[in-house]
Amino acid sequence: MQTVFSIAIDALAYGMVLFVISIGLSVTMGLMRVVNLAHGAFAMIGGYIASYVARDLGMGYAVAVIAAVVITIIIAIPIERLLYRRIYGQPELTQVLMTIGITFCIIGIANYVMGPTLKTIPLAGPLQGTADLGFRTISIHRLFAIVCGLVVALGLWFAIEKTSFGVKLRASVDNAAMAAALGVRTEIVYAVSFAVAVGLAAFGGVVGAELLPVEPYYALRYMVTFLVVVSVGGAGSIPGALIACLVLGAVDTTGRYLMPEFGEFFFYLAVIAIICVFPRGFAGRAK
Amino acid sequence: MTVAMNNQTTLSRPRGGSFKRDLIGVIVIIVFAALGYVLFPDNLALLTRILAVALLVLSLDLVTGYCGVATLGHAALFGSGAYAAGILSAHYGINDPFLMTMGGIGAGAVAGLLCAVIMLRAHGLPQLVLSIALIYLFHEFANKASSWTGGSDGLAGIMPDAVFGIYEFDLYGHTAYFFGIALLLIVFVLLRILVRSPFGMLCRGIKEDPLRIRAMGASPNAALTKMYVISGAVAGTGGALSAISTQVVALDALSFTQSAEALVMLVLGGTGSLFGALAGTLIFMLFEDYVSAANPFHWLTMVGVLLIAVVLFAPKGIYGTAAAYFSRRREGSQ
Amino acid sequence: MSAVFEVKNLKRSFGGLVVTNDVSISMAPGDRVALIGPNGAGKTTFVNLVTGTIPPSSGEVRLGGETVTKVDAIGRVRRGLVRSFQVTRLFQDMTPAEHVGLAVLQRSGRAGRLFGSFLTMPDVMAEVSELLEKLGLAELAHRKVSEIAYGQQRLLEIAVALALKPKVLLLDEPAAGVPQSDTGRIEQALADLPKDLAVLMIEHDMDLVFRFAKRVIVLAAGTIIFDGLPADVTKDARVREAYLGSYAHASHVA
Amino acid sequence: MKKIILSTLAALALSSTAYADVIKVGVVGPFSGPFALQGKNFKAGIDAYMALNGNKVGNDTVEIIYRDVPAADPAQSKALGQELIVKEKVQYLAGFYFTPDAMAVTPILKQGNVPMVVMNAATSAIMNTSPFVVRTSFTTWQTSTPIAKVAFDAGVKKVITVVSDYGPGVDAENAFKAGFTKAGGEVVQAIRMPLSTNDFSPIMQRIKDSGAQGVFAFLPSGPTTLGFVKAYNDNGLKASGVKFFAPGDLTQESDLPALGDAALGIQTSFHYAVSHDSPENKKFTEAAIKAIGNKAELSFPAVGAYDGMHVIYKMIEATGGKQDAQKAVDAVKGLSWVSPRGPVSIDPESRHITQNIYLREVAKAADGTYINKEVQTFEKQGDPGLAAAK
Repeated sequence: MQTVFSIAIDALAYGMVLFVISIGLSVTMGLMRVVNLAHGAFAMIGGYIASYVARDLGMGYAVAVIAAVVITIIIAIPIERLLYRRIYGQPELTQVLMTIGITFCIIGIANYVMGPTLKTIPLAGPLQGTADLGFRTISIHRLFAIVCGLVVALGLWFAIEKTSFGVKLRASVDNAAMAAALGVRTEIVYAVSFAVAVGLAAFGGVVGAELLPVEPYYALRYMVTFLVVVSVGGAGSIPGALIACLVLGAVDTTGRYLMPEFGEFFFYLAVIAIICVFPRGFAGRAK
Repeated sequence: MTVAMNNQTTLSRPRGGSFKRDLIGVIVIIVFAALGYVLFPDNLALLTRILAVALLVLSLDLVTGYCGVATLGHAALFGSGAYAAGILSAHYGINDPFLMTMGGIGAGAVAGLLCAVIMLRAHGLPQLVLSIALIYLFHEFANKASSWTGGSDGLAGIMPDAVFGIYEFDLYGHTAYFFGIALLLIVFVLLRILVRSPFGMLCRGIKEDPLRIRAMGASPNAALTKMYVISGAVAGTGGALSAISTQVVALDALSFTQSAEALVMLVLGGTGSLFGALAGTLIFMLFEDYVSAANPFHWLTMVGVLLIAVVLFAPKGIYGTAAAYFSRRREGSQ
Repeated sequence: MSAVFEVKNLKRSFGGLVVTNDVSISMAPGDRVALIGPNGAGKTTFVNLVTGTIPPSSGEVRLGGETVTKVDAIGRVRRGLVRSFQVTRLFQDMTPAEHVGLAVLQRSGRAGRLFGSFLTMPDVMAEVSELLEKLGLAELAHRKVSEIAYGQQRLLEIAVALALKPKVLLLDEPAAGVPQSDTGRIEQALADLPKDLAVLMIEHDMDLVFRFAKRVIVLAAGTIIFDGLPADVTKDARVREAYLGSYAHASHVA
Repeated sequence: MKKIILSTLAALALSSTAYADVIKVGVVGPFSGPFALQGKNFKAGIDAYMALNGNKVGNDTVEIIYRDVPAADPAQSKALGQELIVKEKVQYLAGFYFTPDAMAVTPILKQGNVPMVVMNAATSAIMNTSPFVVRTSFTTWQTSTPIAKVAFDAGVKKVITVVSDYGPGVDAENAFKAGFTKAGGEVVQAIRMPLSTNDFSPIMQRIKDSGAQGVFAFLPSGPTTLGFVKAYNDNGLKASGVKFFAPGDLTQESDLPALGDAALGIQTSFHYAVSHDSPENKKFTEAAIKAIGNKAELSFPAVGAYDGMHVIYKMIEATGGKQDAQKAVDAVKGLSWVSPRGPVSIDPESRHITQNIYLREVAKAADGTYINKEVQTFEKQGDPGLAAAK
């Protein structure tokens, strides 16, 4: 029984970390209809900045998180203006080509500037160490990641469903021409959404760095995982992404415990099974 | 452009004989092959590799370019062909290169059928994800079946016999190169026939509007499954060529990376055209070879810049954009 | 004459909302029937039920004496129930000749051929030329659809449907969106439809209905409220109520 | 007549390469991609050797040509190997980080008359595929066998093995199992996990539930290592006294700064530690750090490459710069010298390097950096893997 609880907690923690990193991609893919394979690259940039600020400048974890989000967004603005704007509404394959190209460039630059070694982000004092749950210990950072996941999920849900910006965003997504006719400046809506998505990527990159350490190949190594999670959830749906992360986290963790040698099989068989049952993902809306 | 009427009951054939274009295509391939042989006699290994990958990209073009199925798992078909050809030689002592190729074709077709059954259960992004899941399952399966595949060490001990008992697969790669050229030409001609055939027309219809095809009483899924099997045979040919020419097969033949690269090459060249697929493969692989030899440490950035540049300046792919430009020019001058 | 197409007590509800309620229609070969009804009457759902795109909650669809309720959309096409689309659904990159050729090949079981071209199959080409000429599209046979006018695209829709040699033809607003100047050709095409074909036309344009149909069915709120001669339809009290009151009720039905 | 002229020309062409002033060495390795760091170490080792010993052997100048195979990709490796031999006319092939990449090239060595010096790829079987292969790195069997004895001597009788599910991982598992059961211990469970695993908590739970007193682990160096060691600490295994044993791939010097305090006290067995205390190593590390640019990035592939260059120089010396693979390989059979890692020799039979294997413990050096501190030496270890395969 203890083992079951223990696995459940591991699954929850793993799923939430996946959620925090992937949710930004759900925003770009679902709401902006851009297959953004460079999502991981932005998460990686966030991780590098946080590592530099916290480790090399010694400025503390909180400052590092904020700096990572802000600077990554600043870096992303020219990329959005010059490159992404050209692929809004283009065929998916064109978007794939462009965003893979961007990813390659970012990897190359990261390798050149930061070197090929792993970079860590020193945690703030209270996040270090482990907490005793009675039947097992868990690192406090994992608990922190779970909380971050919940906060991000609630915040996004609120922003999209309850604010006037959310209304404009959903209108722009459903019918850009109509929204524009109604006075919504869709270009700004897209730019802001992109900034939010990139900011979330950077945030996820920093929070998830304990599990997915920052190194130049981060951007490609986890690209598939992010893409899978978001699609299984149903691109653009926050509850969908949350469910997908928790389910896939649970399948992966349980599989890894019961039959680690077949770990990959479980994960991908689950993906196939879920998509066969929900061809549009958990929360996919019929178009 | 006007259509002259021969008489009251039959329509004239459209202008521009397609046979002529086939012939031009074959000649272009032969010229390029000869140029490659004369200009880079010491790079035949690379050129043969390009041929094998070109077959994979052609095969991908059949499902992605002609049928509109986006996939990031197409190497599953290529790798199945490669392993089948390799296993025939390494485990069963069947070293005849033609039999090995047949084995690759068969295995590729079976893998294609298997992928089709799963891939056609969803559309769009979820379909893309299904393809990713498939390629990882294939990869893991090959890794697990290490007594057959050699697992992560790769399958060694592939020793193809001389072609017709005369031409050895040697260090200099002449035989492998000509063998590959022959395979590519045969496949190219067959595919030209295929894309023009009634079935090719049906698939183009499916790509544009599967619902309309259903309303015409044809089943898109049945057609796509068939196309997947054909595509598997083509990819399997490429896999077999790879196994025969390099005499080794490893897990990378079944990898996501290989699949994604093939898709990048296809989009780079231009989807929905056999020439686009060939041009994309050639340009990408030569570019990659050149920049990675020039700077083995930071060439990835250059490849990234190439991809971005293509999207910005040649949105239909290099061949697609060039073809559109020339046909506009031609029409303008008429 | 026995019925070639029959719908019996067809019913469909989405959740609690009944969209098609107990609809029964019977048609014989050569019938020219128009199905009309105010917006939101359930015409689209009816078409989807009949073609097999969605399954009915209860009821039966019969085609040439055979029950096809469980047969999918493709099977029904193969059994002779063919439809055209309200908004043309043609392949923009293909030519009219290819459209009709594909339909002929599909009907004759040759659409799966991996070699050859319909351009070199004399029987297919004969049929393609005949149909295109009949509909006045021969001149455009090898143009891309994206380059031809909308009115001609509508004619091509009819040509594709005819190439499938249907027993029952479902025309979904065949003249929708066509400029006034071109409707004449479409009306002519409709008048020239094979005599033994049963045609069910869904249409808004009452002039066209009156010229084409020998029988009119009025659907309102999912129920048939009128089934009779065109001359009687405007006199019917329930039809008047449905149309004139439709604006007030539309929000409930839609 | 024409024929004679042609053959004379051909002979001239041949002889001109044979007595060439420039001797080319083709080095294949991962210089970009996820393993770029390892390729960078190859280059650092080679640069260090050439900086210390010059680029001339006799009258001949040695030139290195690098070719990139970013991940295990034998088809690409073979194509590049062929290109290096046929087009670049290299006399020696070297490098090879991954086993399949090396195995893909060995079949063409004979025809190309080119010896291969493996600078890393660590599967025993490579040596069997061609008589023209010499290896200056290590095998997983070689480095994993001694740690089994260490574990047993530390009082651990029940061990669970956890390895990444690929060639070297399986080798490590078998090597440890063989050594440990021979010593009298018991391997209670053997877990193989996918290479792409990134969350190790469930694995830690497995270890806990197995009741083992110690865990033997093998993972490729890089991000997964970090996750594994962190999970080992965070899930309370370290605290509950489950001992940790591994070959040195796990505590590669370039990963140590990232691992930080989490790795302190971990014992691994390996053939080389950057901190090895000897004059030869001091000379080597100084030159290699200069070549690589950042001390934190230097680790074991560099010493494999450094010694590989030593072997190649000896081969060039022995053949007088002529292309003769057999003579070159024969010349280094039994060769012994003092490497930065300690005294080594090339086993005449297997052509693999015989060397000391060290037990090391991760410790904090005086300057605050983390090092692998050597605590015990197993002298003159051969490769038990070949014997085991027979």
